[in-house]
Amino acid sequence: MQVNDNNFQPVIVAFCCNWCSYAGADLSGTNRLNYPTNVKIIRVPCSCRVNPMFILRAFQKGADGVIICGCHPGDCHYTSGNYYTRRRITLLYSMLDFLGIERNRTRLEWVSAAEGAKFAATMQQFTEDVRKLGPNRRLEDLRCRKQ
Amino acid sequence: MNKNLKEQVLRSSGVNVLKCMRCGKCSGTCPSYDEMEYHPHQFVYMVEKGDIDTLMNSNSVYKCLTCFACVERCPRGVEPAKVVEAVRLAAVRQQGSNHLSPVQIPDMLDEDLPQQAIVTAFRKYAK
Amino acid sequence: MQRIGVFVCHCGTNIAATVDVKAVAEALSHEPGVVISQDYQYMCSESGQNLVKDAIKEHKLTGVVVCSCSPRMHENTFRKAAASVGLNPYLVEIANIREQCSWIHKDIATATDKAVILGKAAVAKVHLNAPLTAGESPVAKRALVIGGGIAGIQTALDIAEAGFDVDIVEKKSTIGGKMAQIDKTFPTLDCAACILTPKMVEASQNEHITIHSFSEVSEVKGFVGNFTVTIKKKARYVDEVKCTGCGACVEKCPMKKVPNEFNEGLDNRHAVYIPFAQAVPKVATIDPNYCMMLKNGKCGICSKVCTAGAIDYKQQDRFIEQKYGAIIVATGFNPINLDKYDEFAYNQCPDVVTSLELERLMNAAGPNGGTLLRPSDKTHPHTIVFVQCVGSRCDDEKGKPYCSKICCMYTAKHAMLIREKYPDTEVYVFYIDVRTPGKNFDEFYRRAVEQYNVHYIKGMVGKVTPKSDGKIDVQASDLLSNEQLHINADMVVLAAAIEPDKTARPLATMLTTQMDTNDFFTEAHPKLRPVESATAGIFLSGACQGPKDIPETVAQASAAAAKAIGLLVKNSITCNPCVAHSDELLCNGCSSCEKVCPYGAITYQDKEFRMPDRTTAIRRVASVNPAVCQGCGACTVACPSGAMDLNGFSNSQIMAEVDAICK
Amino acid sequence: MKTFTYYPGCTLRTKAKDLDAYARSCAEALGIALEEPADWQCCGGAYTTAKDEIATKLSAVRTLNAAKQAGNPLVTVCSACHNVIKQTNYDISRDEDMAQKVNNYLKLDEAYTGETTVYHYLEMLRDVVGFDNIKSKVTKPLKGKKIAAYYGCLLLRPAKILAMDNPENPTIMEDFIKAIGGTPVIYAQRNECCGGYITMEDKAQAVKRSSAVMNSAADMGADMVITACPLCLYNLKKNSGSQIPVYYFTELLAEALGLKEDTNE
Repeated sequence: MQVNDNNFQPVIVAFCCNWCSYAGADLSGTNRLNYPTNVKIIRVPCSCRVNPMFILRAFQKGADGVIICGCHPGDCHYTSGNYYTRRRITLLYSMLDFLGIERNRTRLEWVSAAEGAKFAATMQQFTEDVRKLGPNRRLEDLRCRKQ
Repeated sequence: MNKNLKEQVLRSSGVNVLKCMRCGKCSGTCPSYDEMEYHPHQFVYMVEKGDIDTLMNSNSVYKCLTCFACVERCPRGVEPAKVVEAVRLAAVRQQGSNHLSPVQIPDMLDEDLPQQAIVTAFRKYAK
Repeated sequence: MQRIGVFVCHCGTNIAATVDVKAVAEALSHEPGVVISQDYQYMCSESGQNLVKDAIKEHKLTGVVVCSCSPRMHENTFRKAAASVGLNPYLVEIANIREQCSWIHKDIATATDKAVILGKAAVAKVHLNAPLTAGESPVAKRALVIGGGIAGIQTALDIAEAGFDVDIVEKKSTIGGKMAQIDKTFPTLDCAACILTPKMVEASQNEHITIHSFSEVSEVKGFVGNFTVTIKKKARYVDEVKCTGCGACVEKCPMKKVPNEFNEGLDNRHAVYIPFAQAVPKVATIDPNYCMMLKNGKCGICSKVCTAGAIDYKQQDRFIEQKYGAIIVATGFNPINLDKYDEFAYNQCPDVVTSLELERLMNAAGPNGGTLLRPSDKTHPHTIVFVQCVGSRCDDEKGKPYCSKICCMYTAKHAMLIREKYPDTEVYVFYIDVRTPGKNFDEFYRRAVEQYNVHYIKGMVGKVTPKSDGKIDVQASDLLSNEQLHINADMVVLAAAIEPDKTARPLATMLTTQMDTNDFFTEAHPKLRPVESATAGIFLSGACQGPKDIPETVAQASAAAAKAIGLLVKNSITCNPCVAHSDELLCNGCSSCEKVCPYGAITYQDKEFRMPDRTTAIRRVASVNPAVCQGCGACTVACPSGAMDLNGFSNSQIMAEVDAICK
Repeated sequence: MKTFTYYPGCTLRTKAKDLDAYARSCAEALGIALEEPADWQCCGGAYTTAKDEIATKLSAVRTLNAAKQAGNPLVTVCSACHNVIKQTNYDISRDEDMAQKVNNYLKLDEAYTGETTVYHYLEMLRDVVGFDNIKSKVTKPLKGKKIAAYYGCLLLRPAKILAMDNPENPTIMEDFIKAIGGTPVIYAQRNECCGGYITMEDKAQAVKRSSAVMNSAADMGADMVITACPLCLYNLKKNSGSQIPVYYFTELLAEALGLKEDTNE
């Protein structure tokens, strides 16, 4: 695959919890804080709704990076959801290592509803980091391969 | 307004003059206030306006003691002393604009004057 | 076959300026199942909604995608519109192309591409949406007000007025809060106690109001309409019922050297105390940190002099549990600690005081009986300097980034009162800006200048230094005359920034409500829902939401009460239908979901199943109580067999969105 | 015995020899080994805050790197050297651009990026030796002496970087005075500038500043003033016109520890 660093536009999926991070993303919009168009947000009620399966699915379908954003520890709208997320993603990191996907393509960040600036900065940084990693080696479901 | 000079001062000082809320606490705390024609808050404001030449040509740039009282007490983290330093450097870096020359030194010496004073004065007044 | 309608909003130019809305509508019209794709200037307006409604009827739509602003803004609007023409509201999805697209991007081409992808994701999701019906859950007809200052008192009175029971939880031994400490109120200069204490009495006598003073909220469970709260009634070592508030114990208590917090530490109280004469409840409290009986068992005088037999050295903290339909937070504010502002010598010089301390010094019930004397030598001050914005409007680690809002007005009040009472006193006010928006506020400030000749100086004090002769040197800049001043003052008054009470942060965690970076509670919408938190059933009253003066606090307190009453009058409320559900055929009874559920919404039951061979078998399966489930989805990920799924955010829906974005 | 790399600085070699001599003899008595790097250069006397000044920052980095190579923390006595070196160390550890430029100049075997811990002699006394420990070793306490500590500007500011004490209400020198048996005098101007190098440019201003400091100390009844900076000492003695004696803090420490005569021999 030809990699051109300057023109490579990574596909980035962001899962944002409804109460903090999605509101934080809205706030960065309200404040007109720019971040790259590469980031597309999927709203989930809580970061703990993000099944590691969704992340693998994204990598399978061509995502170059996946970022999960939730409330800060202790501030979860559902009291403890983000703690589950933290443990699950930590385990997922090892699995991604095992699969040969750079763990830097997955990130977990805490963004509160008040942190519009942090949201934009995080997305900018993450996009830049993924851009540096180059296109992801696409996971493929061999069952779907046409003979 | 001298745009290039302004940019140079901003870059060299690393200060964001737009953070100033014009409270004047820097000037309220400055020990050199009475010796200065332009006071710390005016340095910040005039750099924002781009009026750098006036400051460079004023003796005020040599009156700052770099005691950092304004930096410490500024409620907005503006660091006026760094602005003064950048303007002073812009002044002394001009050709032939050294404010202090080695030939003046012997007259200034007394038996107790520490070397430190001479070294520091050269740092501040000459390039 | 799905019949989906797509509606792309221009939002005036908010979206249309950076996203080619026509191109988005055109691109989405080719998506599978889409039968109509339109754009319109303001989709949320009545005519915009009619456009959606008519399309639903005309095209017999089975799903609707609105590409517009954040779903946090108008999801409900479009769901209601759909419901009004018979489409299940949960068949509507929003693609957020304003906050998360047009407002943050500049390039039209890439922003349009992104808007199309977001639209495609929403279309892919809506294909899998199922009609949902919301259940109902009962509302407990009782409200809890946390904090007993003027905000809490006003909210409680208003709710009680509507006929509902209200409990006030106050951490101090009396209600009244900061207002009880204040001498006079601006801009009318009427006495704070004269207008507050009748309200305190009214609250204590109202049959619907229960006051838990010297108490704290220690646990909150449940959800809107159905909160279960544990209140800790701290041991005050006095039986509240028996105590008559006669004060005999206070008079005889030998431990007299306890800093009096009601007077901001400017004088002392006894180890057993009633904070002030009009305290409600008027009940004594023993301070265990100073009481010699509690510390080493030597004394017991109060118990001997109490004719009511109310003293109880063995009293323990008690916990009571109560159900509430609504909770109103009214935790208030405090002035910030000035330890980081030693250039103003607050910690070095007793004659440098905060404005709240000055209130006590000038208060008739204060340490000097209302005569303004210097704390150091009890002499009359003849020159007083006020410093504004101490810790407010700061952009450093020491202070607060916001304007504390009340200081300009109370300083004008203080200056005026001093000049009125002591015309021989010179008063200087150093200000950065004088901010006096409010009814009769600027007129009030002008009176301080024009009628009372208070010296307002634009500039800031740089350094305050106590001198050996007891005077205080105030070094400051005068920006208008361009000079540095030295004022030889007798007293300096610092307008310290105000911050939310320290109990607010742990409380927000208990209530699962949001706070901003300054620990003020965040309202559900900054303009349109100012007294509700984003968590249903939790309302905000007073300065816990942001700096406020008394009139504003009272207005907000009543507004919060109105919102709470609106909830309490309902017999039941509609639940969120986006809850978890378990596929019993897939469930293997492992209990993983039960363990992660923060609400205890999942229970296991033995159920009889018909097997393919027509025999029956008993299997242990999970079931979700939809009235208790809050829809976080933790269980869906924990479930190893894929039996657990979440309505509205199902596995297949989210995967469809992922696919659409990654395509 | 704990070892520190010791940077005396230019003035301690010439006009402030006693500041240096007392510092060395006291350290020895307190169980601290001071190792002077083989060849050091003057720190420049003042830290240039400008981001586009690199050459003026190099000598401080050389000193810091010498300490890094020796594996020791770095200690200085002179307030000015301390201020320059600590600010340089702070900036090089945070400003990548500066670190890169400085290292491009110096071409060290291994890039220097702020690894060394920098102490002022007073900080070393407080945090490593301990004031209680000093108190126990004092043989000639300065009983009844009302001593005014003069911090000036260089020891405390910028507080975020020097991180030595509360810049508006410091206690380190007062605690030191208590440890050697004296009575500290708190006065307004103790953390305001003495005029510093302005004595070269505008004598009148230096006179005004240093008089303000000494008058403020006198107002609070000081018998003597102590400082850690040769230039402060010069201004306070020469320019203030005050009769109150000014000493280096190390001199009083040596006196209290009973080392003064030995040092002078």
